[in-house]
Amino acid sequence: ACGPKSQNAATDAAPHPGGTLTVLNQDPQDKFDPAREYTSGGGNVPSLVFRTLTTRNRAAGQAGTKVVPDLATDTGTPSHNATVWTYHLKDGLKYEDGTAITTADIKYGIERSFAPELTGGPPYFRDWLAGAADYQGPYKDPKGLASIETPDPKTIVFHLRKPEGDFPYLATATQFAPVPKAKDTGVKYAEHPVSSGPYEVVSNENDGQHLVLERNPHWSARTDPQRKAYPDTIDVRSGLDPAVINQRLAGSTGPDAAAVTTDTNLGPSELARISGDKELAARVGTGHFGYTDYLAFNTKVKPFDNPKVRQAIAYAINRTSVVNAAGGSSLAEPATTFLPDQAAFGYTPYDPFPAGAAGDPAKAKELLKQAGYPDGLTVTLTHSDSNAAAYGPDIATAVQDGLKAAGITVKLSAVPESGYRQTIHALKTEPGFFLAGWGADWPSGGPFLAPIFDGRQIVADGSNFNSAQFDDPAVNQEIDAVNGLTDHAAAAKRWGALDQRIGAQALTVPLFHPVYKRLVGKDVRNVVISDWTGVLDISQVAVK
Amino acid sequence: MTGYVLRRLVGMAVVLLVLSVVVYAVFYLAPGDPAQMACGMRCGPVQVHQLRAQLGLDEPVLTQYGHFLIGLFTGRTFGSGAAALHCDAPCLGISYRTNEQVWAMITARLPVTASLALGAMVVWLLLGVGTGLLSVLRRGRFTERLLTSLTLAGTAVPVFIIGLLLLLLFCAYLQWLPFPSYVPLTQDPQQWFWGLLLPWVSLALIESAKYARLTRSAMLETLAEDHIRTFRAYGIGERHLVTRHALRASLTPVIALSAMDLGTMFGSAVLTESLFGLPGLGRLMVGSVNVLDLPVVVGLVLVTGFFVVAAGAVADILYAVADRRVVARP
Amino acid sequence: MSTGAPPITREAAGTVPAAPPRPVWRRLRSRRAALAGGVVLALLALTAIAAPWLAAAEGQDPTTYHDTLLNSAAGGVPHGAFGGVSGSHWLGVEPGTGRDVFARLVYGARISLLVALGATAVQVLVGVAVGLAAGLGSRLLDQALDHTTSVMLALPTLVLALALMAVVPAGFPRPVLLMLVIGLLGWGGTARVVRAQTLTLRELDYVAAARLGGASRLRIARRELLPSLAAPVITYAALLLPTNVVSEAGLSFLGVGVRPPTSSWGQTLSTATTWFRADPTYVLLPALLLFVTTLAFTVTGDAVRSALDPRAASRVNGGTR
Amino acid sequence: MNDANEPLIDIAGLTVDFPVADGNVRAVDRLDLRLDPGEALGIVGESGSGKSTVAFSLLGLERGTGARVTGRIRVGGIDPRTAEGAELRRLRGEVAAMVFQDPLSALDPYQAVGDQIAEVVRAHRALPRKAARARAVEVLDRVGIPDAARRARFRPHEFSGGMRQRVLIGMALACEPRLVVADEPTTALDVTVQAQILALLHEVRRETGAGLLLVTHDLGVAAGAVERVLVMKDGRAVESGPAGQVLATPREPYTKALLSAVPRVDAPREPARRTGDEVLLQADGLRREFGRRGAAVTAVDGVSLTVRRGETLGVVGESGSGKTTLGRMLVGLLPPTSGRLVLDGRELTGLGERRLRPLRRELQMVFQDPVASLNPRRTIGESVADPLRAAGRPDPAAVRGRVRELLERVGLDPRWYDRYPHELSGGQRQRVGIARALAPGPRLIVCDEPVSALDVTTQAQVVEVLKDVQRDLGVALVFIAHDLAVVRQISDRVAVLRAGRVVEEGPVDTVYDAPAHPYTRTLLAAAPMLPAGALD
Ligand SMILES: Nc1ncnc2c1ncn2[C@@H]1O[C@H](COP(=O)(O)OP(=O)(O)OP(=O)(O)O)[C@@H](O)[C@H]1O
Ligand SMILES: Nc1ncnc2c1ncn2[C@@H]1O[C@H](COP(=O)(O)OP(=O)(O)OP(=O)(O)O)[C@@H](O)[C@H]1O
Ligand SMILES: [Mg+2]
Ligand SMILES: [Mg+2]
Repeated sequence: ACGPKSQNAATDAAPHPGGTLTVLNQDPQDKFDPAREYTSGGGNVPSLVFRTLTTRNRAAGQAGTKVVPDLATDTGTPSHNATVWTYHLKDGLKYEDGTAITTADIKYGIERSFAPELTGGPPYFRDWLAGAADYQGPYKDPKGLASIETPDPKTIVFHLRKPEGDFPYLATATQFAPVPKAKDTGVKYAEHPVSSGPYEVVSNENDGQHLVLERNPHWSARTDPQRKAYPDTIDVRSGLDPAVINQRLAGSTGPDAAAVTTDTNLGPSELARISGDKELAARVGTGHFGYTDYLAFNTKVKPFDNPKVRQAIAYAINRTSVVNAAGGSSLAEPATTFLPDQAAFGYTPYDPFPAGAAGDPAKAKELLKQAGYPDGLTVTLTHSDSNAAAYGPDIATAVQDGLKAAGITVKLSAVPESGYRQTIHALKTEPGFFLAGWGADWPSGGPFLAPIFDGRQIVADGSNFNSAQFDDPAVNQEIDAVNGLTDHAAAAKRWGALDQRIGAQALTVPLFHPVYKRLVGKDVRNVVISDWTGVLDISQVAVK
Repeated sequence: MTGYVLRRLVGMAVVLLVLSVVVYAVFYLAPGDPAQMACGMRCGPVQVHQLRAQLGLDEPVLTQYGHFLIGLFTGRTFGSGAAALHCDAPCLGISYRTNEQVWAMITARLPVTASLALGAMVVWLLLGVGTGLLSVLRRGRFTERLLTSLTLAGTAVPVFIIGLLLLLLFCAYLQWLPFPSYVPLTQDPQQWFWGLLLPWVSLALIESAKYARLTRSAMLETLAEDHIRTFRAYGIGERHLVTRHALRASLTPVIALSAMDLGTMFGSAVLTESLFGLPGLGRLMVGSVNVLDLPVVVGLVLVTGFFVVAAGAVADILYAVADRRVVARP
Repeated sequence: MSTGAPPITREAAGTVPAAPPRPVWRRLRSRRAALAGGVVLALLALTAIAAPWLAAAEGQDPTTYHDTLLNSAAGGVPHGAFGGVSGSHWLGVEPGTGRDVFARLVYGARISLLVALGATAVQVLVGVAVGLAAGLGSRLLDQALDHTTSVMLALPTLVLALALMAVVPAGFPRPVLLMLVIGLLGWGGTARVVRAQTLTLRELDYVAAARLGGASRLRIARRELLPSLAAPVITYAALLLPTNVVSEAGLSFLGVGVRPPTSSWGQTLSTATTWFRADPTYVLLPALLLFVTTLAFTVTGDAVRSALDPRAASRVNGGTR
Repeated sequence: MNDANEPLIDIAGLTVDFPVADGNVRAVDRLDLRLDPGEALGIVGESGSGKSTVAFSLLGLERGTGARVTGRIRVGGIDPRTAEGAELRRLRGEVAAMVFQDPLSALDPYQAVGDQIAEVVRAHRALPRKAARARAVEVLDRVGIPDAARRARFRPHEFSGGMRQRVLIGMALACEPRLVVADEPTTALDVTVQAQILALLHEVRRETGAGLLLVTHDLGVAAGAVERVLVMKDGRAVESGPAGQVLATPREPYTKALLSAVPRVDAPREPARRTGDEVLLQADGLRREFGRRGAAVTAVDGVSLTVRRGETLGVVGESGSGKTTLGRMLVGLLPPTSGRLVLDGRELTGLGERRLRPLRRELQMVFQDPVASLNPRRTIGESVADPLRAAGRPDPAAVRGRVRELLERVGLDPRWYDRYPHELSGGQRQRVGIARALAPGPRLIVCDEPVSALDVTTQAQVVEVLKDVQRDLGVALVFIAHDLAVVRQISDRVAVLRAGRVVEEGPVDTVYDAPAHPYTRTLLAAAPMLPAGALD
């Protein structure tokens, strides 16, 4: 639904280097340690400091969902049925102190992410790398991981447990950034990580509350065609109220004219204003990140074990109310598929339970009757008590009111935000019917569908994302098969088909895909928003 | 006197101890696993287990609490080997989330909250005592009624409304003030001042009502006292009576209350810090509660509790000193 | 910060000399401000009680969504002026949901007033009990209770409230929980006032006389002290009430207020803040209500205080000139 | 500017009304008064007769209370009702200066006394700060403050009551007024100090030639200090004339009643009754300290006393001598620091509150302040009934009956059972206190200054009630007072207390007529006396 057309008029003016870019955020840029980041495609601010083996293509729209080489010469050479991946480093790569980057440093960086002191990274390393399941990190276990080989300082080889065609996508993660062992200060590394990218950390106050980046003199644009790095300084401020952030960006006075935000959507106040204000409208960038908010069923709990009940709810849902609660049609698009509506994920439009925008209460009632509830049904919907996430009370009450028309009485059960995700993602405490959401680690169907619908990923002791506890051997087999494909386009097609197949089972009710509307300061140029991250790419922004 | 101070200190220590026990207890009852929380949702059981051991969460609650108490005086070391984290005394533990020393986290944010609280106090004293004084000088007239209603208005509005309105008015529409931000005093006093002005005023508008009332009532009480009658009988003017004699008497309760409020402000400026995006103790507190970062929460409760209790002691001593000078009869 | 007891002001803590019970009403009635405050409070109470009928008169209920009344593309602001005011929605509809604002505000009055009153009741009950026990008990008991009170006053209320709300099972009725949390965390001030009063009162000759008459401690507390404590306690409670109304709003602002779809003023206010520019009516209405309510409580409380204090009459002018 | 022969105070038909909630209080009613320069006039009368109101209206101090003042007032030619600005300032301080009753509360507790006087000086004279201070030291020296230059820097609480009153008089003198108005300047002071202050006023008057208006309810004080007196009752002047004449040979019955009610130190008591020799209460070496170690005050320092059945033991002593402390220890309200207390052979010291409770009924107390000793929120009947109920008389009718009896016994209307204390006068309240003390049927009642808060006429009535009760019921009394005369009226034996010790003890007439201890002699000498032969 989005295209480069919707982008900033400021792109017309030619970008020039120099100046200070201010980033106004709500959340601090905390855990600024490559081992601890969990970002999609290497992140936004982190990718200014941490170069990785591969990276996302810094282009607008669909083109931005491609993976491209970064430190490596290519996106990786698979062998042995995609279980062994080999990379070679480019020439002339240097750290901020001028020393050369070696593959041993990349290996060390990945090993660090296993240390229990440095939590937070994605789970794929432990899952994919051979013999890594119980590895405790280089501090306790200095021998390191045997499944990562560095035959020479420019070559690195990864041995995987199973075929993984998406490995080049994983190689965009910050864990693939080189960390010189000699400079490793353990948990203190976040205060001043050694930069391999265009900027280095000048100051990092209070765990990312205020982060200042300045040019890294040893970075060379020659080895890095992706990052443009126009501004001289990047000043990241956080802890701001969303209303204040948008207010400051709209006002664009002083340093705010050269400011952007990476985590704050337009609020309703600004949305109402931009319809009448051309200047402001021209400063709004729209982005799509692969994300789906949905209603989850635990099929082990009555009455959700009954497919008819689930279907009735799917028919009854009023997506208009839900979309309004999520900020209106500008900030959310009604969803009927579990996969995000992007080709990279393998999006295949379908709607197994067509009910229109406002739901089909008649059809829902009929199904309920068939299911044995002619007089309606009372269910409990579990949600978080915080509206900060899309699984909060606003969405829950919208669902509640929508289902009322179909004779379904919804009781709400709020769980404190601090414990919500643990509650819904543990088999012991998982409720029957609740709000959930899933986002993409990279634009591919695999990390989107597998954790949710792969029967072998039902985790009894720990985080379980297969909430429906769905275990279909045929589906499991198909997941394995597609995971082994290294042809992304072919894989995408099969993911789309699989999504449609699973969707018919009404294991979830997709609600909406969020849309990112971000305001930028009036001096900001060259706004590039890829569909990988959905937000403007800081490495492309210019303020002059 | 030293005996009194000593007993007071022991009392404070006991209060703080109980406080830490209460917070520990509440958090152990709270649902949610801090280790899972710190590790992230995508952490597997193995990692969570490792982390639990690393953080000492696998020990019984009482043992954990004991370690905490000992660490407070001797410092502690978490984990072992190359990645061992040392936490110097006074060790309030290390954050589950960031592995930073809680003491360092708190001391890093303390200046923000201290700037906020102290500045707000100055403003509320000026506003409150000024308004109280004026309403006494103009008592019975329109000015008094106007001032009284205005101060009442102050108490009746939550800070997040007043702050927001001020923000809109002065930063967005009129653009007279920069959007609030914190710049350390040592770095740039001028920016420090302008950046905090709005938060100070918002807090002070709410607090000053109390002070205006207190000042007014204490002054009226004094004005009704016999010694004022004496000076009236000797032809001393009204303005002089109010500013020289009555104001003086209202200062002790005002300063004592200020001490108390200043103390509480350290733990309770959450809403203001959130609204204005000031990286102070309040925000740290809310953030840590949300992610079950127990050591940070306990540390914060102890530190803010310390300020409250200390402020209480200061207020008491102020009263005692004032009393000893004034009330004690030979 | 809005959570926390009002200060122990001298006015509240001072020994209010015992006044005969009857003339208080007369004195109250003769004050215009008190009268106005009382009328406003009565109206508010009436509104709260009559919420279902008022909403029915408008033809709305507080939970039904009206998607068609919203401009979805503009973030969900209501169509039309003043937040969608119309014949069928007297005060417009809520942005984002289209729920009727009038119905939500009148229903919200129930929760907000109930929570404030309940919390005040808890604060007063616990505070009086602790204060009396400390004031009358042995030195050891007094010290123990005094320290407990210090702990109460030292607790960062908001944070503990956050934590407590998280600990209590989801099934527990939320308004009651709010009452208890605000009440149980906020009795410190009352206890201090009562203790100070008790310490003064118990030195009075009539208490000594009661002891000589053979009265037990309990009887002295009940017969001799409680009646005299009523005045300062009522006065103090009148200061606590508006604070508690604001506390409810503050807790809602931090997301631990009553649970949706139940409405309370604090709830409305906390969601309203993000709409301040797009739909100012939506912010101003609850803010105004909260303001008027706290003002009415404060004014009435002030009037009660001075009506209970016979000296205040002559003190209005600060004595002779 | 004013004719020297013009009267200093010229009041004619002065009427002062206070509007109150239900009507109007006429505090002063068509009063005529004249005072010539250098003259001294005393206004006497019972409490509430309007004395202070007259004094206040001289300086326009009734402003702001809502009082309506009609009639003619001129003070040094200035009308205090209409004077404003400079004229009012001249009236207050320069023409007339006021000395108030309570010397502690009449001074700002936060400021050095020298500064306070200097402030007054600077309000009237364009003097630099330093000169004003010097003047303050000068007047302090003048009123007999030793080491005035240093003491000028002290705050009021660092002075004794008498010195504070001297400071106030000094303040009055600071601007050399032509008239000094003193409203009960000595009531808060001990007899010995009272005598000094009166002497000071006298001396000042002689030296400066200022006029004096002395307001007092103590006829003895008036007798010794002024040449003319004006007797007031209910706002009206009842009688006036030369002091000697009015007090020695009063014409009006009211004046006579006033005079006859005054207890006299020199009047021997009625022939002693026979009292048993049986010891009821025995106190041995009672000691009581207050405050913590280091800063402890010994209020009672080793007092041994015996009280026999049915007798009255008087205890006299100046303020702070430990009388109240001793009284409260005797009834077990205050545990002694050391010493023994034996009631009828039973040791009382060391008993806990619970063990003491049954014994309480034997020992009762009547308190000094009739306002504070009754719970304002309970009816007087309830207050008297309480001890009966506590003693286990559950039958409400019987309790009510007994309370009525008791009320009647002390001279109150039994139908007042349901009245509240504020509906009674001071004397009536004190009677309720006595009835309550009688309720449990005690054998000893300690009366702690039961009459010092009452005016002379009421005082006499209450003393009568106590005497009656003792005669009829045979209870023993410990009668505490600082007024030597009252004690003489009622006691069989008397103990003189000084700084917590008994300096002299013996049969009342012996002690009064032939005091053995020098302190007793000073006390007796300082007691103000009516002119000899008055009313005899
Ligand atoms: N401000 C006032 N408002 C109402 N009534 C008052 C006021 N001041 C005095 N009165 C009344 O005027 C009368 C005379 O009072 P005043 O103080 O002059 O008596 P007094 O002779 O000085 O008595 P005392 O010996 O007790 O001081 C009393 O009945 C008193 O109640
Ligand atoms: N509760 C107390 N705490 C400390 N000191 C006290 C206390 N009660 C009495 N005192 C001190 O003990 C001494 C004796 O006091 P007490 O009240 O017995 O004197 P008194 O003879 O009754 O005086 P008065 O005539 O003024 O009533 C005084 O110095 C007083 O300050
Ligand atoms: Mg008088
Ligand atoms: Mg006494």
